[in-house]
Amino acid sequence: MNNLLWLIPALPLAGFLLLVAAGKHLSSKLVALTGVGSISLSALVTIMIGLNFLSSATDKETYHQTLWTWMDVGGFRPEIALSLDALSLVFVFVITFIGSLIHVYSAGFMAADKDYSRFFACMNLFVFSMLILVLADNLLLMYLGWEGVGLCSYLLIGFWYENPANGYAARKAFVITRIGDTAMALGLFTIYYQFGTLVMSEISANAASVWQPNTPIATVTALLLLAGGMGKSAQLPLQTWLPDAMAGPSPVSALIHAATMVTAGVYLIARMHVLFELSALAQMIVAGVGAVTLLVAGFSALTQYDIKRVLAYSTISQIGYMFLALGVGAWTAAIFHFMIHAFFKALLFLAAGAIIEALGHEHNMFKMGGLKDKMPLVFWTFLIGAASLSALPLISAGFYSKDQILWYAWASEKGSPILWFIAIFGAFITAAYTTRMMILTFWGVTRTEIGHHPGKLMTIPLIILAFFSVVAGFIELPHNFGHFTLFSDLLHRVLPSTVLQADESSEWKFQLLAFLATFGGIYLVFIYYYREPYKIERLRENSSFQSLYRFWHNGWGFDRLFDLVFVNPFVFIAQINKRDIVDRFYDGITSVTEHLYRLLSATQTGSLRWYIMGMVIGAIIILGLQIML
Amino acid sequence: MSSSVSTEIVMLLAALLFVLGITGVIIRKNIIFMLLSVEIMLNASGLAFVAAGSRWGQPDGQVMFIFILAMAAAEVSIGLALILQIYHQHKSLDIDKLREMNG
Amino acid sequence: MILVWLIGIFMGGGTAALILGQWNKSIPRWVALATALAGFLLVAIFWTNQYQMINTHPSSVWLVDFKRDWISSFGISFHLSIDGLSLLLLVLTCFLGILAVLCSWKEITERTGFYYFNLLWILAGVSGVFMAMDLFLFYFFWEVMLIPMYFLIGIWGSENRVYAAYKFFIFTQASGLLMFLAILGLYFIHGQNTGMYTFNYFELMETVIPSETGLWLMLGFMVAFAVKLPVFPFHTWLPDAHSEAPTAGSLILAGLLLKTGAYGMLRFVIPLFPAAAEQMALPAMILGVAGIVYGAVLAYSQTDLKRLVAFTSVSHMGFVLMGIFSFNELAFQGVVMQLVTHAISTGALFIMAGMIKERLHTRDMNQMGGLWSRMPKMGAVGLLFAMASLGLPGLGNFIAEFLILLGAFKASVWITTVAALGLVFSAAYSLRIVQKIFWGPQDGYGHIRDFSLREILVMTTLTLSIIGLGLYPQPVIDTAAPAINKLVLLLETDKTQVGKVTKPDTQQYLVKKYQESYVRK
Amino acid sequence: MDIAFYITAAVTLISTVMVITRHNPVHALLYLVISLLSLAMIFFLLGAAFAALLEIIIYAGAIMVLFIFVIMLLNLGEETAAQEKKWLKASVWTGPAIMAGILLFEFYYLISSSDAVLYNEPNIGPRPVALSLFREYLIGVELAAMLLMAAVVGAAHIGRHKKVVLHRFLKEKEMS
Repeated sequence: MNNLLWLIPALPLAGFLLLVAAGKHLSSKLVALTGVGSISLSALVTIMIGLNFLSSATDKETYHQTLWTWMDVGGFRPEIALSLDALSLVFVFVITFIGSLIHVYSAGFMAADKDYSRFFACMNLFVFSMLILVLADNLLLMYLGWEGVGLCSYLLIGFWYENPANGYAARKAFVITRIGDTAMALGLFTIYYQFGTLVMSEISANAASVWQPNTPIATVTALLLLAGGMGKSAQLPLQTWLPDAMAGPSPVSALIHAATMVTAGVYLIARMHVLFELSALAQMIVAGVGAVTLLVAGFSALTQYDIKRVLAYSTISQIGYMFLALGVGAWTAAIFHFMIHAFFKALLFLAAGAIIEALGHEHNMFKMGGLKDKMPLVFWTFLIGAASLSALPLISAGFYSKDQILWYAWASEKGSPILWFIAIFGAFITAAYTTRMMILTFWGVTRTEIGHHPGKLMTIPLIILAFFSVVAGFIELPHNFGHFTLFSDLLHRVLPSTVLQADESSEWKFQLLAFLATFGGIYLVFIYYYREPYKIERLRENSSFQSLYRFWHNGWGFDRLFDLVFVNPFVFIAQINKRDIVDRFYDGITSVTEHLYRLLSATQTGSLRWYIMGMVIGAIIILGLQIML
Repeated sequence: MSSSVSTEIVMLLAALLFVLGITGVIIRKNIIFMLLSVEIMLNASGLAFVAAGSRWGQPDGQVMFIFILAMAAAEVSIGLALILQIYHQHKSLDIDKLREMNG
Repeated sequence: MILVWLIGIFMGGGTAALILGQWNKSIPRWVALATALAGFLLVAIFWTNQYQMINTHPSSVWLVDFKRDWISSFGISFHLSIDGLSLLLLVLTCFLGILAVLCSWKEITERTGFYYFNLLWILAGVSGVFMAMDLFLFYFFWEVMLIPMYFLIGIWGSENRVYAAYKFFIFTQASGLLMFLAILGLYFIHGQNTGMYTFNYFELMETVIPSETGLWLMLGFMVAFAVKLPVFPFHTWLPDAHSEAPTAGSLILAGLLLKTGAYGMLRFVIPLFPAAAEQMALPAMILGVAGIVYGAVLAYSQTDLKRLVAFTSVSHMGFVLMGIFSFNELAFQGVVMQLVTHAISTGALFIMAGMIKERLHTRDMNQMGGLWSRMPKMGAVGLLFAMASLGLPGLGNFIAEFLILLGAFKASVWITTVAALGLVFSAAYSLRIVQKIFWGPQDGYGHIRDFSLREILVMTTLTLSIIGLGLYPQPVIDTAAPAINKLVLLLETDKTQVGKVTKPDTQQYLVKKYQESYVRK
Repeated sequence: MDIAFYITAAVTLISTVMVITRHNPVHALLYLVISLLSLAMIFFLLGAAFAALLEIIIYAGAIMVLFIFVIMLLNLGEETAAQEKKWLKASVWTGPAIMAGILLFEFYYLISSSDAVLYNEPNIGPRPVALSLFREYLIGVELAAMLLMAAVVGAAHIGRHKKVVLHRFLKEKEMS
């Protein structure tokens, strides 16, 4: 089993290569078959290896396979080596499983597109890169996957490249994440010079002996890695690219910008948790970033028109929850929320994609409405996803994962009441914007007629995902409802358990408060948007509310701020210096020479007598010098 | 045979001749006069050589004079041939009219 | 002897192309192709034969040596010798030589004989530069590669070619003369010290130079190499030369001529003046970083595709400078990788620019857009090389830049941090290439054809090599390792002796000289 | 002989001044002959009899005859004299004359600053001259011979009476 590890990433890669080499000549059926098949096979291999791993591997064992030595320079010897442990298993499973569902969906969704094969090629390449990211045994190989997913994200956001806006969104996404990546590269350098290796297991094993806790170097390294994570995972302040990234096709948003790539930061921090545990400050910053992000993105989500942008902000906000969990040391809770979020957010995006396509590429929720009866299947699956997102108690998977995070935000040793309060307020907002989205889209009067209904290829993945969005929560239940801990037991092979400061017996109070927050959010929006819509109309007339609304709508003005502080100066300097000021200096030398030349050539009159005069003057000067000296 | 004529005086004479030659070259516009003035200058330097040779009792000064003579002969023959041609082509010996270079 | 053969092949092939070009216009390109292939085969076979040796006997740095007296009264010899570093660059030279011939196949229709003559003579000059172990001979080859390049730009360039050719010539020539002065200075100092006047590299390496003089001599060398590389304030000839030169000219400029600068620093500046080079390390690194950032910012604002790529070269060569003056193995290996991969990636971008120009008759990116849908193959390749130039992992450039930054990080954390900004900027300009050329709305072009077979051949070779280098760079690293290790060793021994070296040695030396003169009397 | 020297020197100077100021070329030429002859006299006084003879024979004899021939060939007569008169204005010669004066002053200063030595053994006959010519200066003689040869050939070539050949630029100008 161990030796088949390479197959997991190799299959998508093979699919990619085949599509690139021969995509133009294959029929669309074959293209879809290649694209979907490679990922599905990869998922099967994953399940096989995963079962084998669960049944046979002992606690600390990892599956490890070295393919070849990448390079060997001095002592620097990174390998192309894969390694599978519980944490990467969860990620690989999510990537391949959800990935194959989304591929199936795309086979229907993209059927009419002329660049069918390019789409699947990019998607396969993405899955390959993502798998490399989570399977890599050293940080450098992970960096390869890390940048690779960035490239695919770029290619897929700009998939419909003929509209320049899509291209700019893609570029923005790439450049902003590159900022984080660069910080991460610096982190890698620091780690290499501190530990003499980039192999993650060795780093984790040696960290405690190399570094004292809370030393500046530990904090700086952790923060550099965090910066990498913030870029990829769209956390404050590098979050601005994700809403724009919705320019890509919906399956792309589902796979890359909801389920997998954007959680790479979560994976990185969980993977390097040993380093973060060595620096309380860094971990506090992780929690702080998560908390602030979830709130900021939540408010923005509340004010969007575009259904995909709502989901995008909600993704940012949910990843904020994961960061919060990581920050308070609730490692397993973060990963659990990642998995659940992957299910329901992929579901929401796919369902939203189905709606958008059905309405003839209409993104604006205010132009939707009344779809409840017209697209019942999409409605019900969307509803399940939305329930999970707003953490509807007991029946939704999202409840179990988010509840865990809320509880740890209070109860963990590193938690605090403020973090808990932000988290629960965030839960309230989440419920609110989810309900708003549901009401605007599915209730009310029909504002746009549907063109055509989604086909089977699109609906089946929705149903499967909806199923998991309910069921997946039950693999990890809080101690007061059944205390079933399958998931965290698995992950505790890799990740430490959370140290609590509060008594577990008080957990029910917090669960109750979480209920209230969720229902409060739903109720509030229900009142304002459904039962008494005139109230919202009245609010809209208020000018201070209006400006607040606009402020939130524009993502708290981060885009404008960055434009003002970074982008515009850069572009301005680049533009004014287009002709290279240094060259002006050399031009100056040239023109001085030229002037001198004109000056001197004016003396070359061709008059012989004048030349002789010059000779005489020269002789006078030379002799004069001789006399004087 | 002794005399009160010192090298200084002879050299001064050479210098005077030379300067006169230069003046001639500069102030005259006619090429023939310029050529004559050049001859004066050559003579002046020949005088300096001969005087110096006599001062040291060596024949080298006169040898140099002979070389100057040879050179002067060559120069004059070429120069005069050129003058002939110039006169044929331009119908003038005015050096200022002959300039074709416009700097 | 193989070294002489290589130069002989290029020079002979060039001359043959010139002569045969009188009869027929298409013969020269076949001659040139055959010559370049022959050269490549020669070097490649040599490499594969030696590869085992390099790995098993890393201590023997010099692989092959050829020495004959040339002008013995001045101590000038015809001395060629290569180690792993030179070998790599020679392979690169021959490889790019083939590509250069292929990419001018259709482009050059005027005076083909003279064109291929110049092309092959540049290759001869560049090979000579990489092999010469006699400073006079080195300078000779340095000039040999310069003059045909001048013609290449001046005759077959685009609109503003004369200006560009002059600029190129004056910059390189003026700096080359400074180097020549420095060579002479070294020659005389060595001659006065030992009584033996020689231009031999190995002899001159042992010269004891007073530190002040050493600094000046080093600067003389440095200026020449810095202009060639090019280092930040001396870079301005590059965009003009690149953008005006014909495709093959740009390819060779970027791929080979710039590399001679870096090669010179590694081969001459550091070994001849280790102490002075260490003094220069900090300013040089700062200049390197300045080049990285400045080149990237300027690249971002260009609208002329070739100019843009030229400025990315400035940026990438900033990495090289920074790596060289970090003085450690990682950075040196990174530099070697950068030399090879930059030649491939930038070369590919220039070839692509040439192909686009052939089709659209413009280099202005504002007049392009949406080419992907018309030429998907070119789009894919263009994207790949744009990614290479921003240092995407998995492609060769990443290895290079990562190693350089990793090495530089050891030397100076802050400088490396600023240099890392270059990675962000490189993303900005590379994506701008993709955006402006391949993406966006497509305007009404006429019929544009995608790659022809010849172009596919060229691009596939480049693509495979850049990916191969990205995933398995070990052959390059191993080949360069002995030379690099020796360099590192040299710097380390020098560091341990620093402060002791100059004074006691000169004193000893004076004593020795005094004794000698005494004996002579 | 001192007096002889001073008189000759005076004659030389005066005749030279006359050379450069005459308007008629033939007059100037005659003054030049006088100047040369007196210079030959000075050579003689300095003990360089051989040089003096050469001066008379070659310079005053051969070279001056060449001049005369040319002047006759070109037929420079009264008109030329009138033209020269027009050209030779004070405004033309004052500047150069001042320059020449300065130069002369410098010469004078330099010459007088070296120690003055009287001639004691001035007689150097043709023999030592000939000996040193054909020993130490043999190469010089050869070169001078070649120079003269070249001059003869050159003069013959240049002096040939050719058709008026105009430069092509001038031609165009004339045609237009």
